[in-house]
Amino acid sequence: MKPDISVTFLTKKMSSPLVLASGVLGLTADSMKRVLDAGAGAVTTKSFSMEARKGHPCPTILPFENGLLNAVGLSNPGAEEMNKEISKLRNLSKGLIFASIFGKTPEEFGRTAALAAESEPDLIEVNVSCPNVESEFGTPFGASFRDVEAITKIVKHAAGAVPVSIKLTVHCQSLSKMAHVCEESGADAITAINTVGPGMLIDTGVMKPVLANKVGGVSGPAIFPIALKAVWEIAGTVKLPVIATGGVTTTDDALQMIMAGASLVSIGSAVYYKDLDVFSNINAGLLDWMTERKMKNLQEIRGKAHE
Amino acid sequence: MKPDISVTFLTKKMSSPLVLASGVLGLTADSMKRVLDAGAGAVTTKSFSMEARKGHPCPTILPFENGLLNAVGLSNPGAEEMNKEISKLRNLSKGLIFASIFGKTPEEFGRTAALAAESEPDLIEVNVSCPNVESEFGTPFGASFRDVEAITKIVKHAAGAVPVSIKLTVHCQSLSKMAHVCEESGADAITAINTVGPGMLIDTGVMKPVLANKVGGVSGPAIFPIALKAVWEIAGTVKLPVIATGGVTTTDDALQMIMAGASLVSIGSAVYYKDLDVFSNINAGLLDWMTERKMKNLQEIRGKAHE
Amino acid sequence: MSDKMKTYPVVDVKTHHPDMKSFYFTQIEEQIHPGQFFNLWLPGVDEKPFSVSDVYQGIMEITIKAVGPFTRAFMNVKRGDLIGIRGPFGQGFTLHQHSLLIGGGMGIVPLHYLARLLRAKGFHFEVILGGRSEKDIPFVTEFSEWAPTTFVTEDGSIGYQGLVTQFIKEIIYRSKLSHIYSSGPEGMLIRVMEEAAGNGLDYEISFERYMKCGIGICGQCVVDGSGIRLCKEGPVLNRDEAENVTEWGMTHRNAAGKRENKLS
Amino acid sequence: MSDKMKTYPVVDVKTHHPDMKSFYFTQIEEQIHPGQFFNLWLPGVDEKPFSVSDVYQGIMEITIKAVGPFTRAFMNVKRGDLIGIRGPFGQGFTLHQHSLLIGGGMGIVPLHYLARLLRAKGFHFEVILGGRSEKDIPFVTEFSEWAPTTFVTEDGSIGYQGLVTQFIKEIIYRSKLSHIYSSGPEGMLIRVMEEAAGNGLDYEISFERYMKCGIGICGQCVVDGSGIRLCKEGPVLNRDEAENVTEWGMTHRNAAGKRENKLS
Ligand SMILES: Cc1cc2nc3c(=O)[nH]c(=O)nc-3n(C[C@H](O)[C@H](O)[C@H](O)COP(=O)(O)OP(=O)(O)OC[C@H]3O[C@@H](n4cnc5c(N)ncnc54)[C@H](O)[C@@H]3O)c2cc1C
Ligand SMILES: Cc1cc2nc3c(=O)[nH]c(=O)nc-3n(C[C@H](O)[C@H](O)[C@H](O)COP(=O)(O)OP(=O)(O)OC[C@H]3O[C@@H](n4cnc5c(N)ncnc54)[C@H](O)[C@@H]3O)c2cc1C
Ligand SMILES: Cc1cc2nc3c(=O)[nH]c(=O)nc-3n(C[C@H](O)[C@H](O)[C@H](O)COP(=O)(O)O)c2cc1C
Ligand SMILES: Cc1cc2nc3c(=O)[nH]c(=O)nc-3n(C[C@H](O)[C@H](O)[C@H](O)COP(=O)(O)O)c2cc1C
Ligand code: FES
Ligand code: FES
Repeated sequence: MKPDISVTFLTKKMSSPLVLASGVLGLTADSMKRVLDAGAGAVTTKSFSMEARKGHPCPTILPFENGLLNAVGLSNPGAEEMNKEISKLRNLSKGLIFASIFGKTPEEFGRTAALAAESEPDLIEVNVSCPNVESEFGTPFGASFRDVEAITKIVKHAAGAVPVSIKLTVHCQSLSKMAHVCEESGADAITAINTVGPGMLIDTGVMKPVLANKVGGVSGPAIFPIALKAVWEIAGTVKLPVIATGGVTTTDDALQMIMAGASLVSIGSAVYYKDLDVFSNINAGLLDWMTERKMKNLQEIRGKAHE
Repeated sequence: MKPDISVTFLTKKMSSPLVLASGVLGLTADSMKRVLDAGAGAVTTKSFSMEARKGHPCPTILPFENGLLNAVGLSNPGAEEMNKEISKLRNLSKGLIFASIFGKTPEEFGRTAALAAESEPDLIEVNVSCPNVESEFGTPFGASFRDVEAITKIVKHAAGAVPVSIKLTVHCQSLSKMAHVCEESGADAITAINTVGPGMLIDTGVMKPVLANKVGGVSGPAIFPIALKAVWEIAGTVKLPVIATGGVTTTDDALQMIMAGASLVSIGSAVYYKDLDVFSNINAGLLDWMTERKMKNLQEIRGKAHE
Repeated sequence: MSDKMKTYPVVDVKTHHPDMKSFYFTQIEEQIHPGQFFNLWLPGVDEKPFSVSDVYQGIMEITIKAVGPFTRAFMNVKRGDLIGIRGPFGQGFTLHQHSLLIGGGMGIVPLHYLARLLRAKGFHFEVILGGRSEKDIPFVTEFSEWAPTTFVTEDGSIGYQGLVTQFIKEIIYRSKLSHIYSSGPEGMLIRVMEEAAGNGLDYEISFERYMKCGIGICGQCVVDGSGIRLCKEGPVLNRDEAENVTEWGMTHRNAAGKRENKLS
Repeated sequence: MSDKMKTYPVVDVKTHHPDMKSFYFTQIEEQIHPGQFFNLWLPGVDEKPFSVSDVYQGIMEITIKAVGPFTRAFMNVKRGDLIGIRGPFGQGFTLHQHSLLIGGGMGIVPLHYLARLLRAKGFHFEVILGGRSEKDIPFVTEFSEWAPTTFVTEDGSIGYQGLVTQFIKEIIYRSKLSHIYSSGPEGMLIRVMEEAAGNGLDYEISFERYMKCGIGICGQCVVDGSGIRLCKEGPVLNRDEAENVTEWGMTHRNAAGKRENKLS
């Protein structure tokens, strides 16, 4: 029998466990369709808020030796516009659509979730962990058990039938405790992780930080082991499905995430490192790997590294 | 006039701002002499405790795509043995010697510091931030303002005339607040940062975490922007000299650290990436850079990225 | 020069007029294709995309017109100043025989470097350049020297008075040209596409959209239809690629990624 | 194979006797020098250093003797089991004409692969191998076939009864040998160094110290005197390097890095 990389996430079937991570090419229906056509099983929209946001001046995204540093500043066209893109995409593709949202207060998270739910995405992903807006909003909500609890409850309520995933950062006191908080507050899934740091790069010519925002989150291969550990810890703690995100660029990375317990594997920065082929290449790589080992589905290896 | 890379750290002159970071080749007088001969201005011993520790089984140190993952488990031959090495090294070289210590309780930090002070190192570096002993000792002390305060005070008292640097981790609620705590508790310097994460790597063949300890700290190029941001934040907050550590492998990295406000630049993982030549190469690189720009000393660029 | 940020000294500045200047950089290691662009960082200000206007004897030229805060600030850049440069980004023009270069305003910039390379190959080409008035047209002297060039301005200050698109068909037939290169205001580009399609000609056109990352991940520069990224698959598109885009002349996205109606 | 961890299947196992086995691995891309070593990870157990005992027709052989928890656990490894392999690490032997290979116990392992390469070059060499008894000497048949080989055992179960060092001088003079390779218990190595020095001969000797990282950073394998790392500058040292070490036969460091007196 031929191996099968399709997976069931919550109640829905996906052709691949690969997901486009939020913030990468997730702005328009047509560009998200392109990613689904390239082999992703689901796409996550860029995180959006009630109102449009311009974000920070450039440079906002910079490659460094082993990863990307970004301080986009959550620029987005606002919920209304994004809902249109989601509805448009729904008609263009069978792939799953995850709507990523954020807000300035728990209440705003709720209102944005309610708006997002109108376009009936397959999942609302709640970005409580973006480090790029710290100076504006204080420490990310994702660092506080209490805030995450409040946001999860309010969003769950607002989202109605749409399932909700909370996107966590490693920059909290205890990821396993945070995962428990999410589970107990009613989350349907957990996404981990967001960018790490924040970090900085200085140009030694002009002796200034290079990002307009000075500091930005680190993503890409540099953070892979940190993301893997986070996924392993969360999957070992709660029963919720985990959407693993952070530094995945190869089939082996994706396998490691699944063995750590990931249900889905989300890919952002690798679009820079490997371009859109990353999705079809990892899909093919997973199939080859399973064929060699006579495996039928990914369920056989999920969480194996815990044994 | 020829540029000069020598620096004065606290009261002492160093031929180079480069320091060997704790945990890399810092076990014996002869190997530390080799590093000083290779161009470092100071060496930091491997962190030691009152009693010898075997550390974790192997693998304890693993290269991944863009950094190292380690869970050595603070293996060390104990304070008595390390004091002998420090005294021996004092007779072999003019370079500065930093003694890195740790303990299981604030009191033990104090006792180890008192012991370490007997060998009259040029600095006692207090490792409050090693992530590798978490499961044994709970969350690293470096995450708690109160613990860091207690340890700093007790070590300062025990160290007598020997100046004290507190080695911080980014995994605390606020690095700037932590730096304040150190300053107010009497620290003479701050070292930042220790490894990041922890992280994990899984072998997809046997489907198991590769480190015997399962999780380990991430160092090397992967963490450079995170370390740079930490140094910039600390140097922008307190007046204490900062020993910058994390992912430095090139002259440009060292310059970025100094522009972020570092007094000294500490190098660990680069010994793997560039071997011991890293010290003389960066020394030469700094001289070239200063010559091109007609600069006389590193004081001219220290902290420039804050302007 | 690479995707990573690095600053380079401006080795020279040439003032076309107070609102249009060329800036020169050395240390160019890579091959740069005409039509590719760089992100230029003015430290402390912002980072914006600019085409390469020339590469000659190891010196790269960037030509900028002051139209807003960033480009106005750039007019104060002097020799020796350090500018952050990332790139080259995107896909440029490919070189063809018997071509017509159609440029409008600052869109003329990438065609200048293209013309240098076509000329070096000994290829035959002709040029139509347009702008509001003479001072909006860069490189008048060079183009005039290098190829048969038709100038068209709205105020008639140089060449014909009118719009460039009025002259395309005539020149194509007269000179038996078979390939079109174009760059300029989108209104003009749409007319060029129509002309080319009407005459069954292949073309390569450089388009502009708001750009941020330059490396194909922020999604800021994607266009409706095919969802391609202008910073990565563009800015130069060939006929197939350009025809798959549905938003030309209608919408573009601002810095927030919000669709705005396009008036140009 | 590289510094990074990767697991490889054991393609075959050869049992010398229940406490000494050879394990075979394929997928060897790199050139491996005799005397270099690999770190072998037995998942869930530990990771320890082992010399390469042979590389032949693309298959790498590792030969292990059960002496403690790890090596005893390794005796249960079967064909198809996955073993983590990192390396090759360190500096190996260089190839010389007219050499004498002096091996004791499991130190014979790297000399086996060395002998294969010397033979392939057509170089002349002779061998002295020692051990407690015949079963402690691996590769008896191969060495006997490949070169004039003198066996010396403490119990006389094969060859002469005695210590290998008693035979060095005689063989060197008889066969006009000019280069010594050696590997074995440190007591033996010290005697070899003395003999070589006394006869003005160059040598390359493989030493052992407790190792962890294999990549020159943990400091576990440094030796007093020059402070060199045996995993990086060693395990094979030449005469200059070996003579700069002051701790031979006296101390070594345990897993905590604590100096212990050496009794071997
Ligand atoms: C591929 C490409 C090549 C270009 N080449 C040149 C060139 O060689 N010479 C030249 O003078 N100009 C060129 N431009 C246009 C140049 O990027 C804009 O003029 C500049 O960004 C304006 O910034 P501002 O702050 O001065 O003006 P603003 O007031 O901010 O904007 C003025 C105009 O520029 C557009 N613009 C602003 N920011 C961007 C951005 N980040 N990306 C794209 N468009 C933007 C706006 O939409 C508006 O139409 C090019 C643009 C692109 C996309
Ligand atoms: C460069 C090098 C090459 C070697 N090649 C071979 C070989 O080809 N075949 C073979 O059978 N053995 C070889 N050894 C020795 C082998 O590494 C040890 O026998 C093994 O580590 C013992 O582990 P254990 O748990 O079975 O025994 P233990 O009871 O832990 O120790 C038994 C002996 O092995 C030594 N040892 C233990 N751990 C290590 C370590 N991490 N590094 C170095 N020595 C250690 C101890 O000091 C002691 O002398 C080599 C060692 C080195 C350093
Ligand atoms: C340019 C960029 C923009 C991002 N924007 C968002 C965002 O809007 N919302 C969000 O939840 N995560 C955002 N992220 C984080 C990613 O979704 C992802 O969690 C992180 O980058 C780690 O995955 P990666 O290494 O595969 O990129 C962004 C990342 C990058 C690189
Ligand atoms: C193998 C290894 C062992 C380490 N051991 C210690 C230690 O004992 N004490 C300590 O304070 N830091 C230890 N560190 C952390 C380093 O001193 C340094 O803070 C960190 O690795 C970041 O710097 P780098 O990227 O230059 O290695 C160790 C790091 C490595 C890689
Ligand atoms: S500018 Fe970011 S994708 Fe094109
Ligand atoms: S084994 Fe780590 S330095 Fe040699």
